[in-house]
Amino acid sequence: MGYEDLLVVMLFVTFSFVLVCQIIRNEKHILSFLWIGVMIVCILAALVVFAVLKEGPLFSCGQRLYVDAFSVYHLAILMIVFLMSSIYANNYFQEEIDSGIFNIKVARRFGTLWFVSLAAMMLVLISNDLGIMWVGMETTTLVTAFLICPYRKKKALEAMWKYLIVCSVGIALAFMGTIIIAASAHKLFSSSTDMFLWTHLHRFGYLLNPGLVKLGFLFIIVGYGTKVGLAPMHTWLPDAHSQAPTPVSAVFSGFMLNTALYCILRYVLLVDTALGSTTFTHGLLIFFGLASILIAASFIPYQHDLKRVLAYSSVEHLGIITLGFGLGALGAVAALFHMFNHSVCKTLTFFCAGRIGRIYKTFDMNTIRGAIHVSPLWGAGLLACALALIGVVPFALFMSELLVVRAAISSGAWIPLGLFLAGITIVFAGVLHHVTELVWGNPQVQLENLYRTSFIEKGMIIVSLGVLIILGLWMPMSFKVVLEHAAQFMN
Amino acid sequence: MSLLFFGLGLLIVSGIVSLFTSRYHRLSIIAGCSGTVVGCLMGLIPAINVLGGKEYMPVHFNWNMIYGSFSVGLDGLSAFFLLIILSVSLLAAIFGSRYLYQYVHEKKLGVSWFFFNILVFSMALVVIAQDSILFLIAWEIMSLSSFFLVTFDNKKEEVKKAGYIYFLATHLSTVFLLIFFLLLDHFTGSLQFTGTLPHLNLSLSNTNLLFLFGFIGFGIKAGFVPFHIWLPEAHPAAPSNVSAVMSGVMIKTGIYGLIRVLMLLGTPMIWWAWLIIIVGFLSGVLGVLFAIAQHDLKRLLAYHSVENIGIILLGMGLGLLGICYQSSSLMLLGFLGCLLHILNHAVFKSLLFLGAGSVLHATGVKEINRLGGLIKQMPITAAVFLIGAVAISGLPPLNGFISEFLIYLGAFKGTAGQNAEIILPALIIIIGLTTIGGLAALCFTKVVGCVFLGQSRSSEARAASETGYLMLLPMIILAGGCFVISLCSHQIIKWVVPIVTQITGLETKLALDITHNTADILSLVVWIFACFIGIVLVISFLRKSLIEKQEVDDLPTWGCGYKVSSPRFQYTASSFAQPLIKFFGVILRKQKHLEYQGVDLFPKKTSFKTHTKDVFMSAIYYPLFKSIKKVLSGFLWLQYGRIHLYVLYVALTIIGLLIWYIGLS
Amino acid sequence: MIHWYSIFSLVSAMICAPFLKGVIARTKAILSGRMGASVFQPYFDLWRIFQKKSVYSKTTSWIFKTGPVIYFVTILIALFFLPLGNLPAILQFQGDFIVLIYLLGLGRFFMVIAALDTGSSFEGMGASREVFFAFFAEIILFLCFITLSLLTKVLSLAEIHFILSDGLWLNTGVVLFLVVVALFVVFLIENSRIPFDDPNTHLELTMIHEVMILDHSGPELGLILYASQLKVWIFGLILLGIAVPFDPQVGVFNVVVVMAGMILLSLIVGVIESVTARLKLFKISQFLIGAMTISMLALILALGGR
Amino acid sequence: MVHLLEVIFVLVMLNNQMLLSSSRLVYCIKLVAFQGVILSLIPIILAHQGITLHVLCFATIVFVLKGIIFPKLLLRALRVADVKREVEPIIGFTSSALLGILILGLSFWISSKYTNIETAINFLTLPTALYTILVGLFLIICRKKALMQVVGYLVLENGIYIFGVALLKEIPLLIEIGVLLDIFVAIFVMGIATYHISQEFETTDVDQLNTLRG
Repeated sequence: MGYEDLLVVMLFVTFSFVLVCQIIRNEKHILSFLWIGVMIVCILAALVVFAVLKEGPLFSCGQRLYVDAFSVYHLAILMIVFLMSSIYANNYFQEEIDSGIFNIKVARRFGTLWFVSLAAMMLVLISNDLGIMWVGMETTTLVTAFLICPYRKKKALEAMWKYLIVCSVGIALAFMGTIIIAASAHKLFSSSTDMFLWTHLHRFGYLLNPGLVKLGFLFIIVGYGTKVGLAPMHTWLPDAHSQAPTPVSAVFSGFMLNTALYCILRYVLLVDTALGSTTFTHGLLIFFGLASILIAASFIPYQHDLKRVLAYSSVEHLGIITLGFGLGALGAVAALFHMFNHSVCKTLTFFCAGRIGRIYKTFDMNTIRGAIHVSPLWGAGLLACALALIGVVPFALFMSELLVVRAAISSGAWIPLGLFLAGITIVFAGVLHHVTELVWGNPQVQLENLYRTSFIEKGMIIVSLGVLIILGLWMPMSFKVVLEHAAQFMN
Repeated sequence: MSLLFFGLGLLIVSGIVSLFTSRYHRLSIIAGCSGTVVGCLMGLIPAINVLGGKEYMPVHFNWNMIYGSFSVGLDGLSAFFLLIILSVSLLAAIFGSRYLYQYVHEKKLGVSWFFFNILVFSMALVVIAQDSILFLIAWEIMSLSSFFLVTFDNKKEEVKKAGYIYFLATHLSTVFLLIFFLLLDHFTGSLQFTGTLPHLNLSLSNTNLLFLFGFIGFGIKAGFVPFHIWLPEAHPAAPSNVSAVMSGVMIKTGIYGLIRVLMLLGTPMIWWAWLIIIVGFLSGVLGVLFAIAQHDLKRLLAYHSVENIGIILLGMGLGLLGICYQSSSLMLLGFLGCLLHILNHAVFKSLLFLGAGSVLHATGVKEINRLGGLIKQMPITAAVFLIGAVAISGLPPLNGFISEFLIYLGAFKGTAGQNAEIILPALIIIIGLTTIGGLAALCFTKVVGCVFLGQSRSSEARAASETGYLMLLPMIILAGGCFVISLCSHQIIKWVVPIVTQITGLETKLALDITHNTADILSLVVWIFACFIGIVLVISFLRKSLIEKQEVDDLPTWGCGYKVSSPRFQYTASSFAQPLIKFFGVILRKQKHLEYQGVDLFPKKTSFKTHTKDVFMSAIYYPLFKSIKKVLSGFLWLQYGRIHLYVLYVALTIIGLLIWYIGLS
Repeated sequence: MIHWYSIFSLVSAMICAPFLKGVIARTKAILSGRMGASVFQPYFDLWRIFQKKSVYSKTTSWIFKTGPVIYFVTILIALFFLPLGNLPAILQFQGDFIVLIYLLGLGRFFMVIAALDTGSSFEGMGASREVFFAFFAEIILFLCFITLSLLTKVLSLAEIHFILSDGLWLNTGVVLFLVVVALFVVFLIENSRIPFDDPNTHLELTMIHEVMILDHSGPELGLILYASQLKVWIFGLILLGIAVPFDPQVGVFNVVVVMAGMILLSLIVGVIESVTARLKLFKISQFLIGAMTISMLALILALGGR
Repeated sequence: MVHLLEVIFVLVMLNNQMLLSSSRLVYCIKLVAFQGVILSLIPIILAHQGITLHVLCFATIVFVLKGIIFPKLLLRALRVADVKREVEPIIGFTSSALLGILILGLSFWISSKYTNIETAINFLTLPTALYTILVGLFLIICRKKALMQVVGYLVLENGIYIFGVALLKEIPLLIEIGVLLDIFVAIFVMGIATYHISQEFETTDVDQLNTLRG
């Protein structure tokens, strides 16, 4: 069997794990199965990644599935984030298990949704058919909706409802866009199937009807943009992130947003080839990117809930990435690099925040004080991650933001540059203030870390921070090559 | 050169070792401290070699950074700063090994040693980095490590605040520098930081733009007025050995950067010189004025750093004037004064901070008004602190005077010279220096008088005792330095001149002539100092012998008829400074807090205290930040919690885009 | 360069300085219709005080004892820079007056901390005022020297004195006059004379310099008194060097002129002291600001003149 | 058979208008059901090369889902969740009807601008689709009831559906089924969510869900 089949196998295996979840009888075992299963999928995905990097793009299922450097880059990030989250989830639900909320029924549902959402995101990444891609996106929305509230809580329900409605509306608009784009090609292909195949559209991009393509892209960027959390469609994001269980928020911030962005970028390429110029798409990308950065900047200083802060910072970072893609070739490299850094870092941040929240029994930043004295590991971790998030040397995010600035300068985009710097400076001030407030100081109440930290978790934190630091100071040739391969795609 | 790298490597390694052994206090202290000491010593050798005239090839490591390269070099300027950095850090480390020990039970000292070593390492890297990106990284690491050192005692609220302000300020400086470097790269296509550019492709406006960015970026770090507000917050918060390094050395990296910028941009505009002189004047005068108004010893010293940065800037401005008007003597004297004062300030300011540290260590009090009479319990500390005080007031026969004298000389040459344009700036420089000198003397008479002399004003001060030799030794060395630099100044400038020529591009021959001329003058000055010290010794000997003839009886101070004198009769620091503060009331907004419960049969307890806010903080920065927050808070209604609105945003966005698109086509 | 033979001027200064004090005292006495002590009284006083034994407060430390010595020595060294008539200074180089002013500053520094060493509120008060007013005096001095260096294009006190010929007076008389006025104010304040300060009273709350030395006694007091007499001499010389244009040809005559000038100066001081009263304390700073404006004016005129 | 298509489009528009102005939930749901039914006719009408099997089963699927199952689901949710069956508008019925006319005008204006879209079928397609979409959005925005928002979502989907079938005569079956499946799940999930909400908040008035702010 060739690499092509790997794609199918990967999907199939992931789905099959859903069934496995149904037969396990113990919630703890389900939790541990989560990361074992994800580990297995990881291995398959790794094979795919290497295959693509070695032999170039792969097709499968009669061209319905397609992976190239760009998509495997995303795939890799997806797997990393999911693996980390699964490992973390293993310990995180201890408390609920003990208190019996997280019973076998909930656990099964959780496992099912977990694997389905993984599969759906994979489907989005590897599908060549724009329709299927849309189906995948919608599926992630519906599935993750329940991940937000595994057990019924008022606020969680509220968040879930908002998430459900806003995102469904957005995704619906995205489908509108998909149809229009497909329609723009309906002179070219006899069979309607081909109209939806990205590769076909890309090959004959220059023949597409520009008017339709532009119109379609408007719907696409608003539609999928809702899922990315681009302002002003970001409104669901802070609610969902703050209410979801921490592993889920980690997956949300860490990758689900990027998946949506991935879809937009696929279309960006089509539109650019159709119009023969990048001004239209890049203009929109820059606009939405900046909007997100500034909105996030103006909200962060006023947050009281730790996880909300992180959510808004996700809005900001996705904005930065979008902006980067809007800034041309160098920007694309920067954006991809930033995407990786942000996913890893944000996932970690959510982990630390989650555990600290557990210790203090709240995420309210007015009550959390002196976290580093209560739990040195998680406190220090939170501090480090926050510093990384606001772009402090020696973490890699500084480097990628530097690259964005460089791209802005080299493309002479002075006004975006100014707004961008203003935005990230305000975010810097805000986040730094919040974090120093809660990490340092005197813990009023006497608390101790109830749930032990497994060695895997410690390792996870140290290793991933280490990776971020190393990438900040030193760029391995191989990684650089991968980045440039992936960035090739954008032009 | 490799010696330097080994030294730096050792710093890192020992830091890490001390971090991981922090469970065993003594071990981690020994590891950290000894590592720093040895590492600094190793690093000092090449620096001294370079100053001695040895040349090193720049080293380029095959280290793959994104668009950056790991290339370092050691030219005269770098070596000069390296010398200062390493030697001061070394002494501070020795001091710290004893000083930090008081925290041994509530803190993990390994952490602070780790960051201390990182700080030293990064400062060294900053001055030897040749690639902009590398420089930026080193710069940020420096800020980060010092940030963690400042927040060493992070359970205290004010320390948290200080750390926050400090890191915010330093990050802003980084943002400016980032733009500076990337613009430089954009305009000239080179990320090379040292040396001069081929700026034929650099238009006038671009040069000015670059200069402004560089000036602000480095100015924030160096603490120019009005960017100085972080110093008085951060220095008091940090442990004393750290504040010594930060104030004595770290802020100088800002000056280093500024000098590099000037070298990069080639021939300066005249308005640069003017800007630098005026900022220098303001920093100097306002710095010392604010210092006088402080009651907190370390805060006061922090403001004095601002003042000395001002003096350094005045020298630099003079030198720039010289370059602008091709007056070689001004160039030389200006930059000589500038560089020499950098060295001097490093010496006496770290001395003073260490002194303050040992006072703090002995008494646990930073309030000047609650100290006093310490000269009896801590004679050596008092003596060295006095030396530092005389030096920083720029009084003969100590090193502070020498550098100021050079700048004076240059400025007077300017006034006496032919060129009419120079006279006005030269005047500003002279008047600035005079004002600063007078006020500094005033301030330090206050400090010495109220901290070490008279009677103890509090039980803590009464209980104090002399600190251990590990803390005294560095201070004694530094105090010796004050004398040595002053008495060998005519030699030292000969070593500094090559750096000046490197900065100004003055041809060596001319430079040497002026140097000889200056050296002769300095040798006369030194001769005077020698006489002075000699005669003082002789006369005090005579006095002693005169006294010995007749017996001496000691009584309480003549209280003009009051029989019982208590420490509370003494003049306090605030009352000592009161006339001046009143005189400069415009800038020094003194606030009085009087708690007066009134009088019935017997007067009740009444308390009165004053403190002086930093007018920049209260008049510029707070309102600014407030208004920004106000603007931002205007957006909050967006996220009002109503899903209808959220969907409405989506709908409006798409409709808006559709209509925009119609407008497009 | 160093002119050893000018040691003479140093010696003469050390001999004649107390005499001036005597002259001032005598003038005041006569003007107030008394006989007054002999003009040589100060010598006897000094001798007496040096014989006396010292009393040290328990509060004080070695600073208290060293302060006067350093004060005295700074004054002594300052004399090195002063030419006497056309006798060059012992030691002259570019910017020597900077060293001179800063030496005086050093002396003041130690006097002040010596005063603070006693821990007495009186001395503290005096010290505070001393530094405050000295701050102005220094600025005025520097302004004057800038003006002079502008006019004469030389940077050493002695050279300035030599170049200031009657010719220069004829050209820029106004400027020089203003400078002289400013310097005279400095002369008064630095030597703590009326109308700024009164050297004869100790225990008034408005005293400045004199109250600082309240606790000093014996040899220390002697040193201080002697130093302040020398200080009168120093500022007198500076003043005269500018006010009286010598011509460098005739040697001995100059010296005589200077001596005469000094005596005249002390007569003037005596007269002033007996006809004016001391200023209110807060008036002093205004007065000093006035002097500063005068020197500023001189500077501006000089700038315009070139 | 173009005129027939036009008839259908006009029906849809009227249907939307009634949705805007009707006050009872059950009635709204029925209206949506009716809309689904007429929409299921479009592919048959548009089938040029004869009515193939593909077209037929596609039409039936649409009919079954949009016409029967979704309404059933909604009604069931209504039964379990809601006691009060009023729509509870934020903007009153008459005014929303007026707004509906405005929206109609807007959508005609916009689509008149997009001339470069050669809608081979009919000049009414684009306006209708756009109008339906906007009405859907309007319903979501201006109705308090959770279920009403679901209805709005359905209308929105219908609009897109019109657009799809009218624009590219046949959408690949796989995609269409996927899409319908997704919508099905969506309705399902939303139904469940409504149920939970009604249990927790004792109402399905989503205006009460406003605790998460800032």
